[in-house]
Amino acid sequence: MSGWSLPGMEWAWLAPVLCLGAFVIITLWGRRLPQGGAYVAISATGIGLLLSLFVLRDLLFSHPRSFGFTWFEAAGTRLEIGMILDPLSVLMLGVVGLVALVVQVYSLGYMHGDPRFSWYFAAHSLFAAAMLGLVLADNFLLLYMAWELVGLGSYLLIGFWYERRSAAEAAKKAFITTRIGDVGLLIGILMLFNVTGTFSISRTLEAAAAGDIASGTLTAATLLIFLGAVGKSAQFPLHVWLPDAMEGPTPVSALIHAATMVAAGVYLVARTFPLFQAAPGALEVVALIGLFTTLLAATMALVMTDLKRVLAYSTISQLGFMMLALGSLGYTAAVFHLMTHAFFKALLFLGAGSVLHSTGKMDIREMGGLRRRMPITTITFAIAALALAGLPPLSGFFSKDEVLGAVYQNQGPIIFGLTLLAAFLSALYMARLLFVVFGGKLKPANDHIHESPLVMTLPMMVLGLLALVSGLAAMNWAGPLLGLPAQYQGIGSFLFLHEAEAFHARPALMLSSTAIALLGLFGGWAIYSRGWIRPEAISRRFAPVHRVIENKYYLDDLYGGVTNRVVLAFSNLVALFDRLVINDRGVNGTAGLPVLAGGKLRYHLTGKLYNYGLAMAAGIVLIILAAFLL
Amino acid sequence: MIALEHFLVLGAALFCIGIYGVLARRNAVLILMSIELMLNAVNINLVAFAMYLRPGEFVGQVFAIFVIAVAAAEVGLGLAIVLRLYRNRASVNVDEIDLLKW
Amino acid sequence: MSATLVLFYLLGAACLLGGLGVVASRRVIHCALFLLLSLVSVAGLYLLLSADFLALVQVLIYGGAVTIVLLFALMLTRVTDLTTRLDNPQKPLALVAALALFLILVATVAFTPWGPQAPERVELVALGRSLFSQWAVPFEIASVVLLVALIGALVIARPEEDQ
Amino acid sequence: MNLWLFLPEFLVAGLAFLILGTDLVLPPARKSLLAYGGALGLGGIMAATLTLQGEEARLYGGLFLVDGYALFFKEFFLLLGILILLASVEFVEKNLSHAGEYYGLILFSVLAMMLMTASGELLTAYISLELLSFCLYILASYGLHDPRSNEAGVKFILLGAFSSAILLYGLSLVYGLAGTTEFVAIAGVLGSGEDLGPGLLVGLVLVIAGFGFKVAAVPFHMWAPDVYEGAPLPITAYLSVASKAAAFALLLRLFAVAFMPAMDEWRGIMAGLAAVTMTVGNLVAIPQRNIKRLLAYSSIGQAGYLLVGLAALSPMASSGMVFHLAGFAVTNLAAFVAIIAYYNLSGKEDIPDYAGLAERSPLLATTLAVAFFSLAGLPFFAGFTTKFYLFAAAAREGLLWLVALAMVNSLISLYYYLLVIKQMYMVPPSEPGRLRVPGLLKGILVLLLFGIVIIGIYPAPLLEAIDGATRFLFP
Amino acid sequence: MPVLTAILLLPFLGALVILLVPSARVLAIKVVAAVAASGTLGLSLYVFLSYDHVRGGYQFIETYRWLPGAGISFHLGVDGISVPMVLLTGVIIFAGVFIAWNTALRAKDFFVLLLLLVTGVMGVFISLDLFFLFFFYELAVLPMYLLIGVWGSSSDFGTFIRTKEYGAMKLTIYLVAGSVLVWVGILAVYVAAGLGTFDMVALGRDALTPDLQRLVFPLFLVGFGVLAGLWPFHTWSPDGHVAAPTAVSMLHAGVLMKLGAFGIIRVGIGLLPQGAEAWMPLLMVLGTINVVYGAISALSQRDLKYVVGYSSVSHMGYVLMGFATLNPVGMSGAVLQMFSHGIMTALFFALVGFIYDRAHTRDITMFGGLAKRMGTTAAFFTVAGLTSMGLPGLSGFVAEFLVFVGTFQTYPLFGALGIAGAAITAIYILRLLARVFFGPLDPRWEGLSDPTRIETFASAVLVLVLIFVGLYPAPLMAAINSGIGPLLAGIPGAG
Repeated sequence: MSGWSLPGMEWAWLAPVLCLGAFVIITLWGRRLPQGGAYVAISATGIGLLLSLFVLRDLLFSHPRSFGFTWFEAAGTRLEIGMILDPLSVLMLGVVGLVALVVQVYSLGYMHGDPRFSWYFAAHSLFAAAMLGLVLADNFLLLYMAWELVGLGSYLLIGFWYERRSAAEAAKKAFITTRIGDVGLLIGILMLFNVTGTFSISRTLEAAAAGDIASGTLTAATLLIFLGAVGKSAQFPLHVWLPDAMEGPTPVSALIHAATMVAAGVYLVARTFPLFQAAPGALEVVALIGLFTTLLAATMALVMTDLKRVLAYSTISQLGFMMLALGSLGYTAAVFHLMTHAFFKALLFLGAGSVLHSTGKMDIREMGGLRRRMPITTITFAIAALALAGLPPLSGFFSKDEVLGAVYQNQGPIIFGLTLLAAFLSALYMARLLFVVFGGKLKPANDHIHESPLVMTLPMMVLGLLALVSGLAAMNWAGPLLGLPAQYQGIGSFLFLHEAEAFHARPALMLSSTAIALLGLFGGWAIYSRGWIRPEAISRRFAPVHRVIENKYYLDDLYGGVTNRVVLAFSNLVALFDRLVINDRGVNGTAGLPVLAGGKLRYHLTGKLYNYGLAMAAGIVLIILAAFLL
Repeated sequence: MIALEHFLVLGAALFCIGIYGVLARRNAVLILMSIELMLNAVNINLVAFAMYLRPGEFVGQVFAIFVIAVAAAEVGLGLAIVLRLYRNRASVNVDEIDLLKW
Repeated sequence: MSATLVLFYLLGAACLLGGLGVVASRRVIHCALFLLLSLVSVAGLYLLLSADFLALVQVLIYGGAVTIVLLFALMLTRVTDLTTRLDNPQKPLALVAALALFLILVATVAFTPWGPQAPERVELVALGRSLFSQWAVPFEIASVVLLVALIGALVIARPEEDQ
Repeated sequence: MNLWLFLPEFLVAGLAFLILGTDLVLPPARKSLLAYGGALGLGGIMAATLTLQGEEARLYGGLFLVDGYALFFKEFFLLLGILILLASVEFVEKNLSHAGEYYGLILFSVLAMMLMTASGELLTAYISLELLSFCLYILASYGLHDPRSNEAGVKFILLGAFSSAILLYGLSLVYGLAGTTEFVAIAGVLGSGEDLGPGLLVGLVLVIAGFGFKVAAVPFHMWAPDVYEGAPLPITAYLSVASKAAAFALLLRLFAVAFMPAMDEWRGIMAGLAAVTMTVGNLVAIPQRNIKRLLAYSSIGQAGYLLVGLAALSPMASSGMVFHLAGFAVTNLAAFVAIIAYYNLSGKEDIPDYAGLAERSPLLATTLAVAFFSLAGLPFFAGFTTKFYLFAAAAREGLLWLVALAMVNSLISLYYYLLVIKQMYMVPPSEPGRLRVPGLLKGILVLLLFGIVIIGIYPAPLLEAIDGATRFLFP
Repeated sequence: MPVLTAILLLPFLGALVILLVPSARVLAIKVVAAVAASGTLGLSLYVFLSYDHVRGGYQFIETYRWLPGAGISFHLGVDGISVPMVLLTGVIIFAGVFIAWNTALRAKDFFVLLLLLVTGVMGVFISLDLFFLFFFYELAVLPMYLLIGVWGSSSDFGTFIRTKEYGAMKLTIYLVAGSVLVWVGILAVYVAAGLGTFDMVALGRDALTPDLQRLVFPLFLVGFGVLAGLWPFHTWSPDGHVAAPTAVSMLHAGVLMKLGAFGIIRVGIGLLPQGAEAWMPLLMVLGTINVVYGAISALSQRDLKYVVGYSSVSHMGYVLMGFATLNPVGMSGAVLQMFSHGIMTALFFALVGFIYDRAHTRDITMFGGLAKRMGTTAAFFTVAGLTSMGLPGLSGFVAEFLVFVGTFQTYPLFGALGIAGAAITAIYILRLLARVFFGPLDPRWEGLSDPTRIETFASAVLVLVLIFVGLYPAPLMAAINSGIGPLLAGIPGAG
């Protein structure tokens, strides 16, 4: 059987295509399939995940490869579609496949009985396909296409319960807001294409590294691409859509708004990282936006009372963290944090979903003591929360430590201090959630609740395990332990094949980060569990600040005001201009001229015969005079 | 000897008098008379040209004969129509017939 | 000044006077008479132009038939009473137009090179002969014209039998 | 001399006399037989006229011409005569007395038009023109008890005589300068390079003014709307189609043969006249309420287009003129026959009365719509093709600006045509019930519709015939 | 086999046959219309599939004598640009006939006029003689007046009233006004070339001197531009589309507006390449205004159809921008956009028609949650909307992307504005979806239902085309490429 071998990298394209196939099948025949075709989706994702493991194996024992083919040709310009298989994409492939699969299984329970159960899985498959395509793309064209389709998938999933006005509005808001970023992305891509004449990312990166692109153009294009990332990764100022997107079913939030879609922005920056390195000033912008976002979102996460919204702001904050890392040259750190974050944040959302599923409530003030009725949820949620807080040896600890390290190394003390503050805040809000939701006494209204079914808890346990151990991949002994070739030690050396990056154990940094995490957790325990400091008292003391934060810094209101007042008013103005000036004056006016002229001119026929005669005589005289004079 | 121009100027004058009559009168019969003046002016022209310009040719005179014939017929027919008008409206003033206008 | 010239001026003056009378007189009967004067003077001018036959035709048709028909019409339409206004309101404009045209025509006559002038008598016989040979077609047509006018006058002016 | 060459004219005159004679013995109820007989006779004459095909002769020293041009128009006028006779029958029965004379006069007018196209000399042309005018004066006043018809007659004959006097004065000047009245000879003098002074220009202007009256060119057009509105309907149709065509046929020969060498003198005048004519005609048509009056103004506009051809006089332009004339005649006749049919059924002729016609009589509505689209120059119909050809010819002679203006005018005309179509198709009828159009008119309508479409999409045979005819103008 | 003549005659013969069927036999009339439409689709597919894009140039050429004296011949042929247009027309009339299946009022007249319209449209795309191009161009306008005026619908929003008669009149007058310029331009070319022919192939691209080309080109640009919805001559388009009955709106926005664009490319750029070069900056500015202005105007409309109408104005802007690039990528994108927009907007109008037929209003503010009762409509509408937003996987993306690529090569700033226009498109489309289909179902729309099987079938055809072209544009692009190449050969500056 020499012709038969395990599928390798050349089969990677199958993963997105399978999911797309699942989408088509379920859309067309989903209602007639058993279980609404959910198993079609799950098996497609499962096979995809399996495939990504084979691809990973292939990659580990060979070297990165890329594939491309011509999609079509437009008058001499070839539009190629290409796929790259390097550590970054394969890692993302695995993460996306895994989370998608887990969430789909979870959804079997969560979405059970929904009238559009089948459509849910169809949209899910579409999204997974787009996301898998996105991470595989070695080509701006394909990347942009997948990028947009990801947006579509998220639109469909956020707006899944479209009967709710709020869901419909949230879906719209998400799509439009990210679309603003996409405008930048597309412009950036086309600017680069104009210079390089190719959509291939690798070749563009080479050109940028070789200095073939004028620095002004490069910076502009890079920042425009970053705008796309800002939109997708919900960075300030385009972060407003993410909290609203919680209107979608909770597993969707876990998939899209924790693990995959929002990470796409970070992925994009990582993928095009050489551009950012080559473009003067680009990294600074990335870092500043990341830092600002992470602080901004962390404060909001602290005051929100809706469980999912807290998680949403926390996501924004963590994404800001990743951006900050990228801006600080912490490429490995960012990608690593992306991965661990995907696991624990998905888990958090699934936990929140589990809570919601049984209590039917989202307001954390109405919860409390849930640990008594939902032990599995509580434990997994706690693991994830602590991982996020950065408690060793959970996954978040390692990745966050990497980020802090990168910032420490490459940024000034002020930024580093602020980063630490953000880390503290994240520990604090996670502690708040933990203690308010699961700690304390069970409210009587919640007396009836019970643990979610196995189909939901099992995925949570899987993710819990990953949240627990995935951080260890950073350790330099992780590679050898798994029996990988010698050049692979920790994840850093995997991601940076050529200039192997070892895990930097910086004891001081590790200690201080642990201390910060503990401080945050302790603060949370003190405030929300013990009540030593009453949160109400704090908010009363800082009432104006609290009000500002509670109102999301009024940014949503500002944007809403701008779109509703300014944009709509402007559009009304244009429409009015169209009707009154162009149509009524220009069109009807011009058309009215002959009508008017005819209406006046008709009276030259007075009905009096001698007038007619006079006109003839005068006509003759005038013609003769004119003929003589001209 | 009388120059050709004499006749032509006379014709022009008579023609313009006729035109004035057509334009200034309101009685249909008088308008017809003025038209006769114009036709006579034309005839003066025709006959003068015939005599002065191309010896041996007399198209002008022939033409004038036909014009006279037509003019006479025109008067007859015109008067018939005017009479019909008078019978219908009891007036031959052209400024009173303006049912048709605009 | 030759006698013919004097004659021309006399006839011309009568002709124009008659014309002016037609267009300016305040009584329709006078107008008709002025028309007669003018037409007869034109016949005289034809004689000056040695178009004898034409002069005859002119006197017969115009002096006889046309004027009488016109007088009949005037009487039939009872517009002979003195009170009726004969001119219409655009008289001044009519005057301007007629004068302008007159000036143009006079200028035209004056500035046009009319070629060699060699007045010559037209033989009546030749005229008559050509009228029935060379001009047979127009002659035939003219007869149809007269017939049509006759039919038309009959149809239009004849009172209805049934009334 | 070959009297055979006069065959068509003799036959038509004979037919006219026959009808007038038969009228005397026919009981009043049977007068329609005269029309049928006349139409039949004209049909026979059409066939007989064909025997003259290929003949070419200049009789009486060129004052009567037998050539392809005359032949084409003779057939054309005979055909128009047939159609008008047939279209008149019902109308005459219902509205007019003296039917026999009516049909006779129409035949005489056909004779006059035939003579006009055949005349190659000023006097013959003039006398034929007068014959036509006399017939039309009478026919326009044929509504003996209708004050409007009466008024139309008075205005028509007084202004018509006035314009003939002007024309005659112009002709006298031309004669004085050229010393001849024969077209070719005139052209010889004009082309000899001799300085003819201002006399030529004034003469030409007066001639143009005289003909301008006949074709209703602004500012000599003012009789037309009044007379069109006042005259009996079939006569309005006849005026707008036949008499205009005849005047243009004569005008074309006169200018192409006699005045061609002096083209520089009159070309600008023609162009200016064309511009003013089409603009005024189409603008004033917009506010009209009476459909006859509307068509009168639209005909004025059409005359403007035809004058474009005259201003651009070239072999192609003259073909274009005749072509457009033919297309226009068929189209306008179709419109008028439909209007006559509707008038016969309803006694109405105001545009608002056409509301809902599409429901009450699809045939009439379709005919009117098709005719109007054709008049506006929309494709598939005669108007598009003929206009395109005419204007292409004009553009070739450097008159693109005039063509552009003509196109703008077509656009304006489309507006008022659409207003009528809107009445017919979009406004509900004020009276219920379907209208039954008599078979004869139905037949004519279908025939004309067919003609409009054929000229629109397969004009080659007609245009070849026309090219054959106009070739004689440019030997 | 004279395929092109057959394509031209089939709908026409269909119209003739329908004329002979008594008007009471509605089903027979519809069957004839359906057969004619299907045949047209079949033939256009045949032409599309058997067009040899490797060889390129004009194919399926037929020439018949018509008026040799005037230099007019009945000369038919298709190249890579007209082939997609023919296919587009085939697809849309096919869908249109089925969508108009329920026409009750004077169905006979309706289908006769509809098929006549198709004859005109097809004629423009396949004529190689200027006379016939113009002939069919106007023929396509002619039935519109009646179709809109009789079968259309008026808009009445209290302060804003547009009757169907107004819409019909405006549309007709406007389009004919545009054709006046075209006519003058055609005659100018005819005269200035001095070849005595109207044959576009014979005239070639060097018939006029560069100076004359620059002089005449604006006539074609504006003349045809009017039909393409060129700003500021666009207002007929929303008003006309809104007033028209569904199937007519489909054909009109779907195909008729493309006639204008096609005219610019075939006559304007084809005959006067150097004139085009001089005027293209202006077209770029106007095209960009079209895009942005149309999108912004669409944002504030209350009438569903007006949204789609202004969206057409906006999308035709991309076509114009693509032309204005005068480079291969942009031009091919523009041609593809013509196709894509044709299908998309037809679908839009069909869907709006479904809603209007059932709800008897198009006021967006009255709707809400229709997806609950009209799931298929909502799904199709979403597909159309996404196409309009330029979502990958649907044809609009490919086309607009190419236009952007082309524009960035020549006028980067306008390219950026164009992309911003696409973002505004997203706003109005998503607002519309949220308003009309999503949210709680208004109880007064409880009784609504999804379209009938026939209607669903017809619109599904359009959806499939959108997706197919979006995923696999290569066959279409192959044809377009072969058409664009020779076109740009006449322009020295074009890459």
